[in-house]
Amino acid sequence: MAVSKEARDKTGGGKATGAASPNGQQPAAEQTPDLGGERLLELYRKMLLIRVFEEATQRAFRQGKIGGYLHVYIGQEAVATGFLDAYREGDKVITAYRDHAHALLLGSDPNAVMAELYGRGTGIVKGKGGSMHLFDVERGLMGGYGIVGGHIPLGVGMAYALRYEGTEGIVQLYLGDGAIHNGAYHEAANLAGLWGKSGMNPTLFIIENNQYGMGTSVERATAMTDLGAKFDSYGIEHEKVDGMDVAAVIACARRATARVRETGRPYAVEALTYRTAPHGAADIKESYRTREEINQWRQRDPLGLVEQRLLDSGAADEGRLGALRDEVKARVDEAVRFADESPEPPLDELHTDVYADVAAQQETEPTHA
Amino acid sequence: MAVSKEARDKTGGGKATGAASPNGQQPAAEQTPDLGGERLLELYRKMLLIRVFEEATQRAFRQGKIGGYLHVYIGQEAVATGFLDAYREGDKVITAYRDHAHALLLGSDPNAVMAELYGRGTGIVKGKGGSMHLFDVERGLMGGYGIVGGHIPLGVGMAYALRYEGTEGIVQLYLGDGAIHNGAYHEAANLAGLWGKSGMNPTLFIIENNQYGMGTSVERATAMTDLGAKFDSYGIEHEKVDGMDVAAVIACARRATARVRETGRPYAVEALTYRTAPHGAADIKESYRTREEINQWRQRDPLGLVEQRLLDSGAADEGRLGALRDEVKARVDEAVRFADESPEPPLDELHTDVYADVAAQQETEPTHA
Amino acid sequence: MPELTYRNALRAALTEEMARDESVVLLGEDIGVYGGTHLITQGLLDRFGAKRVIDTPIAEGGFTGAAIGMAMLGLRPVVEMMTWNFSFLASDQIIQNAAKLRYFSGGQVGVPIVIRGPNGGGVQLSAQHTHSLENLYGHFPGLKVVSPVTPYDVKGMMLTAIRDPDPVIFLEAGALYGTKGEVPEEEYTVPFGKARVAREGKDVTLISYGRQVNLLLRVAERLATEEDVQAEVIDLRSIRPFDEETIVASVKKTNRAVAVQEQWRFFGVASEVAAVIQERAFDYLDAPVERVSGAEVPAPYARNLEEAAFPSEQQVIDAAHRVLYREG
Amino acid sequence: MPELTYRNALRAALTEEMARDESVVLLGEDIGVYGGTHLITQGLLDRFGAKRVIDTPIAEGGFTGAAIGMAMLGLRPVVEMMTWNFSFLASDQIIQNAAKLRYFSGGQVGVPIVIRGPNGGGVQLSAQHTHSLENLYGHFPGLKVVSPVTPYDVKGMMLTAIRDPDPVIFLEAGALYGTKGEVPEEEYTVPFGKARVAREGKDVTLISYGRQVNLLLRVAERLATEEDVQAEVIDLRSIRPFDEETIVASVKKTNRAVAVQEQWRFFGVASEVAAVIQERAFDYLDAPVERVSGAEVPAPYARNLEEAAFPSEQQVIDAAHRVLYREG
Ligand SMILES: Cc1ncc(C[n+]2csc(CCOP(=O)(O)OP(=O)(O)O)c2C)c(N)n1
Ligand SMILES: Cc1ncc(C[n+]2csc(CCOP(=O)(O)OP(=O)(O)O)c2C)c(N)n1
Ligand SMILES: [Mg+2]
Ligand SMILES: [Mg+2]
Repeated sequence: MAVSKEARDKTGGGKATGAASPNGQQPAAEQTPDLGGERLLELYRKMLLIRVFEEATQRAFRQGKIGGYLHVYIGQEAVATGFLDAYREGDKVITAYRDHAHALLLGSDPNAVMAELYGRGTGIVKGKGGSMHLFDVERGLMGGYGIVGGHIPLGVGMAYALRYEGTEGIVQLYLGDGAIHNGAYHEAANLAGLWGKSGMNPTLFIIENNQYGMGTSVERATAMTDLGAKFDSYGIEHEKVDGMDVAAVIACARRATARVRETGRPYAVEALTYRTAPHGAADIKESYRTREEINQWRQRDPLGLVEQRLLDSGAADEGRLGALRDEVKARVDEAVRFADESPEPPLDELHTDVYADVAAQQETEPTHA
Repeated sequence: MAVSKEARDKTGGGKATGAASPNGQQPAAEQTPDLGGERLLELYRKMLLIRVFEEATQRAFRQGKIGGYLHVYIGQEAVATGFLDAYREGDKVITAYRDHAHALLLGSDPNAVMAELYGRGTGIVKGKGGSMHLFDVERGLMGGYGIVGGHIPLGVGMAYALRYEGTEGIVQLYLGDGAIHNGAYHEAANLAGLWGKSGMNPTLFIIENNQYGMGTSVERATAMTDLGAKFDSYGIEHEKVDGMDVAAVIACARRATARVRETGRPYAVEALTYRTAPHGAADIKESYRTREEINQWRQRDPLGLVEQRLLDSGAADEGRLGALRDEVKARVDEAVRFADESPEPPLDELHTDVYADVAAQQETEPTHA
Repeated sequence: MPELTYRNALRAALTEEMARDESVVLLGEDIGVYGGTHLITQGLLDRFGAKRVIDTPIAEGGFTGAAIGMAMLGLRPVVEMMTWNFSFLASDQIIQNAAKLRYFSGGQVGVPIVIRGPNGGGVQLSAQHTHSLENLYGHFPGLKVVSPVTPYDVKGMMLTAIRDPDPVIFLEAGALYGTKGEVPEEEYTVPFGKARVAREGKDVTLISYGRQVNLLLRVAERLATEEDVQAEVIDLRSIRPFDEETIVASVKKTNRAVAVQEQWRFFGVASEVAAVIQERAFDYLDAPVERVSGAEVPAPYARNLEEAAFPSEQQVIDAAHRVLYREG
Repeated sequence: MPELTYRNALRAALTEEMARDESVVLLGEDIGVYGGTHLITQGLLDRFGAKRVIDTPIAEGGFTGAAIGMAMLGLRPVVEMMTWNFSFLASDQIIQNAAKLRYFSGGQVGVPIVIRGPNGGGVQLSAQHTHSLENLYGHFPGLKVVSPVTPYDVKGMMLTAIRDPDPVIFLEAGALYGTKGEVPEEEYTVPFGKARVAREGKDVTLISYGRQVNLLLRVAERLATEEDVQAEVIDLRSIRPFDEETIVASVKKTNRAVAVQEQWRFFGVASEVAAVIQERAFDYLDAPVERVSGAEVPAPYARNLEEAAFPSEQQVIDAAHRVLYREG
């Protein structure tokens, strides 16, 4: 668990409604809903699961148990936790490669998620996709994707399909601050705006603005740094939210999802947040930002803020929090054990899932291979 | 010559400063510069050359003398005429496939342009490119391009190179209303804005908003139809101009080019105009617009407006205009004759201009072919 | 049997399948109000409405990606690529998403999409508008790639394509939209992965696909009449899956083969054909497999240069002579 | 001779050429402040400044296109594709503009650009991050495509690439950035279009490029030690132009060939190699040319599946046995 007692104290109480982010961007002031002690505790448990899970994946990466790329969600927990709190059955969720949190929040089995990262046959996508490609279609998770921006058109198309089929579902479409400069974003957002005119595009765009695309700050990626306002070009309304404060995110998510569901029109929220971990588990160089900056953001760590509020309001004491931590840690330990003990995928899985029809696949296999 | 006496009369005098376009979009009011009779006559001659030239290409297309795609500039003459009036040696011009006017205005030999369309060896690019790919590098024409939006990044890169080399040149980058929805536009405009922050991007974006991308009106292509305002996303300032009024365009072009040249920062102008001809010479179906709409725009035909002004101001009488028409027609006839009489490219031209080094090319040629 | 043009056969397939299956939707530039730049979708907007016939902005990557998203939720989008030349802009969506989603989702997601449009050159559209991209898309597992040349096949394969649970790259012979052929009134489908023997013969096998098949038929006719050489003509039809069997069986009979492609030589379909034949009919071959390809240059505009850039009857006849050792 | 890693040899080439020629500029994602995700460009921002080492947003099509525009005015941009997997997004710019501009401008414009980055798989990056795109780009006239595997070649070919007046697709063996080899201190260049005989032998020719060359060298060693079979190993190095001569000369000597590629089988480089050999060494071939390719599946993540998806020593040895008729 990364949130120290000191950091928590420094946040200076639970005042988390619409606070300015350190870079000075100002989200719209938000009425913090009165979440109630048990509800807040439940949210805390979810965020804690993400945090502890991610720390375990980082360890496993260092141990060589997880290969390829690994991108963790540490520092950003409040964003997906808050938005997915407004998830309703029938909704669809799509995001990029920083996708573990989204799976866990939608209720995917942590064992299967961890096993995927370990490349095991028991993984959520059978060990075929790895960290960047978590899917849990039954729970609405339509995938993690590795090409920056490439999933945005998919989400917009899904939103169309949901209305075409006459459902009430919406799409929660997560994208990074770096992705917004890609043409895929522009073309898809324009389609969303256009299709939304006839109520055929219930897409909620959620910009996870964690201030950097890999090592490139927002300021170094565009001359116009108000990312939410980039949706003006498509006739899509937007707002900002303090992405470190889960209560603010929840309030925003409620309104925004309701609005999108009702109108069938897209809407965009820029969540101001921060990735306190390196971009990827292998990217230890952080020449692009300072220790001070990281520490400054850590003072508004999303878990720290909730802990403080729980303690201040008396909803929980240190004992209760400690018990919760132990419980979550045990759950993650179990996931690690499960992954570690799971077998690799059987070799014949190499050739399945290329086409629906395995025969079609075989016809293209080399004669001798 | 397409502008009838009647149409001219209907324009109701020379009042052409910042008039609203028929679709109601309102360009910024513009002080019409006092161009003076001879100067106006010279502009008229240029626009007339384009018009008569384009009409000749349409005839040649119908006769089967021009193949492939052919996109004419009829109705839009004031735009390129006005902007290229502000061209200075060392500037670069890049546009899409609707490029004949740009070549003629930059002083390319009409014979060579027509011969290109005829696919002759005397063509401006040796008969290799055709209508969509006119180049006259010596005169700053860096090409016509066939992939919608694909030339926009090239223009932005050129602007960078001009400043990198320490020149005063700027890039006039023309794009259609349809191109603006393409990702190439978005990525390039963002780069322009970003590089412009350090004065490294003297790009003048000129949106030739002729209301349609092929058969798709602006309203059917995007929910946010103020195309100039799409540059807000990149920190690029912009304005609109009445693209039917060459005097308004010239005034705008002067200011805009001076500003871009001085600052090294990009700027965008949306020229509201109309293509009275079909999209391409082969596209005779016009199910996407009405006769009335075309006629309404024809009343503000850019040539008609100038003719009226010339007559009203006494700068020219019908006799003078008639002589000018004859002169221009003779020039175009000569181009047609030249093209018609020119030989096809020699067959060995097939294999040149693939690589700088012809030997490199030969190595890739099939053994028997 | 009634005769239909290639264009009308294609439209018939789309119409019938849209009538039969509500999940079929069309997307593309100017396919609706404008009626389709090649008139393939003419009348469909009126019949099926704007929710099913979706005009898009000029954003090939965006709308192809959106269509993939629709397919992931069970729709069956048919995307018109106005011409395949614009598909580089959608290649990331096609290759990175459509082709691989089933795999990297561990089988949780399928992408029943068809992407169709005219492929190939021959009408003086010059460098940026002249490509034959069968090898490009055919390289990627997860895609199916077909290239029908007759009205019969284009209709039957379009029905197969729309019903296929996986992404299909449907390369139409754009230069032949107006050509006629017999098309039954009854419903039928043409399977993927089966080449067609377009003409039987015993002396030499000529292999191609798309509009070059017609060239081969002309050549075969000339060889038969002028030289009494009986050429077998194979129309691959399906590029992926690739029908090795039909090719190999024919060459085992004729012992000689010429592979012809409009596209460029390197890493083209003809390279694969030659590689397969030498692999699987090595002992039957009386001469090396010959290839005839487009010239190694971007497509030129001038009519005479363009003509010289594509395989000609004479080039194919010369190649046939070489494999028959009838040179000179 | 001093030893350098592949990475450092590459950086040395960039550094020397930037020092020599002011028109050389670099563009790419995180090549400056971050130092390059693969550290190729580390230190270059400090040395050459932000005008020449240009960090870009995540917009492969946009910045590649902009670099092409720069090249059209005489700069010599070297673009880093963070990995080639992202290049589909730039493929329209590369294929429609860079490759063809000289042609459709009638020779008025050249595009002296280099686009470089790691190609190929092997480090569990799974389906969207594992491609070998040599055949894709190698198909298009107007491009040059190279794929060096030794530190010596990567430096010498990078210098050739930057000085080349035409666009060069520079495919690096990403999995080998850390491997060492001899690199002279004096300036030298390695020409395009010449394959390298990486090991001489008389019994069978093994042909590949990129990191698979190392696999072939291991196989050749095993064949020599274990079976006294002397395999000749050919490293193509240059995919376009393609060196037929070296291949054909070798096969005329050995009479047997195995072509190996990490990429997928269909329309791959090995298809071309097989087609060329049977075309030009038909009478010398004692067995059909064998191909060993990657499995026909999107790249899987799990280590064991990924391993099974790429050519193995055993597969190559088996193929060699088949062409030597030593089966079983
Ligand atoms: C098209 C593409 N280009 C480059 C990359 C390499 N890359 C992976 S993540 C990343 C940064 C993305 O930043 P952002 O969208 O802000 O997401 P974050 O990592 O901050 O969550 C880059 C450049 C990629 N995966 N895809
Ligand atoms: C990427 C791409 N998609 C589609 C086309 C086909 N196409 C040619 S012109 C055109 C319309 C472009 O409209 P606009 O940019 O407004 O230019 P205009 O023709 O009005 O001058 C289309 C769709 C193309 N050439 N390139
Ligand atoms: Mg980010
Ligand atoms: Mg237009």
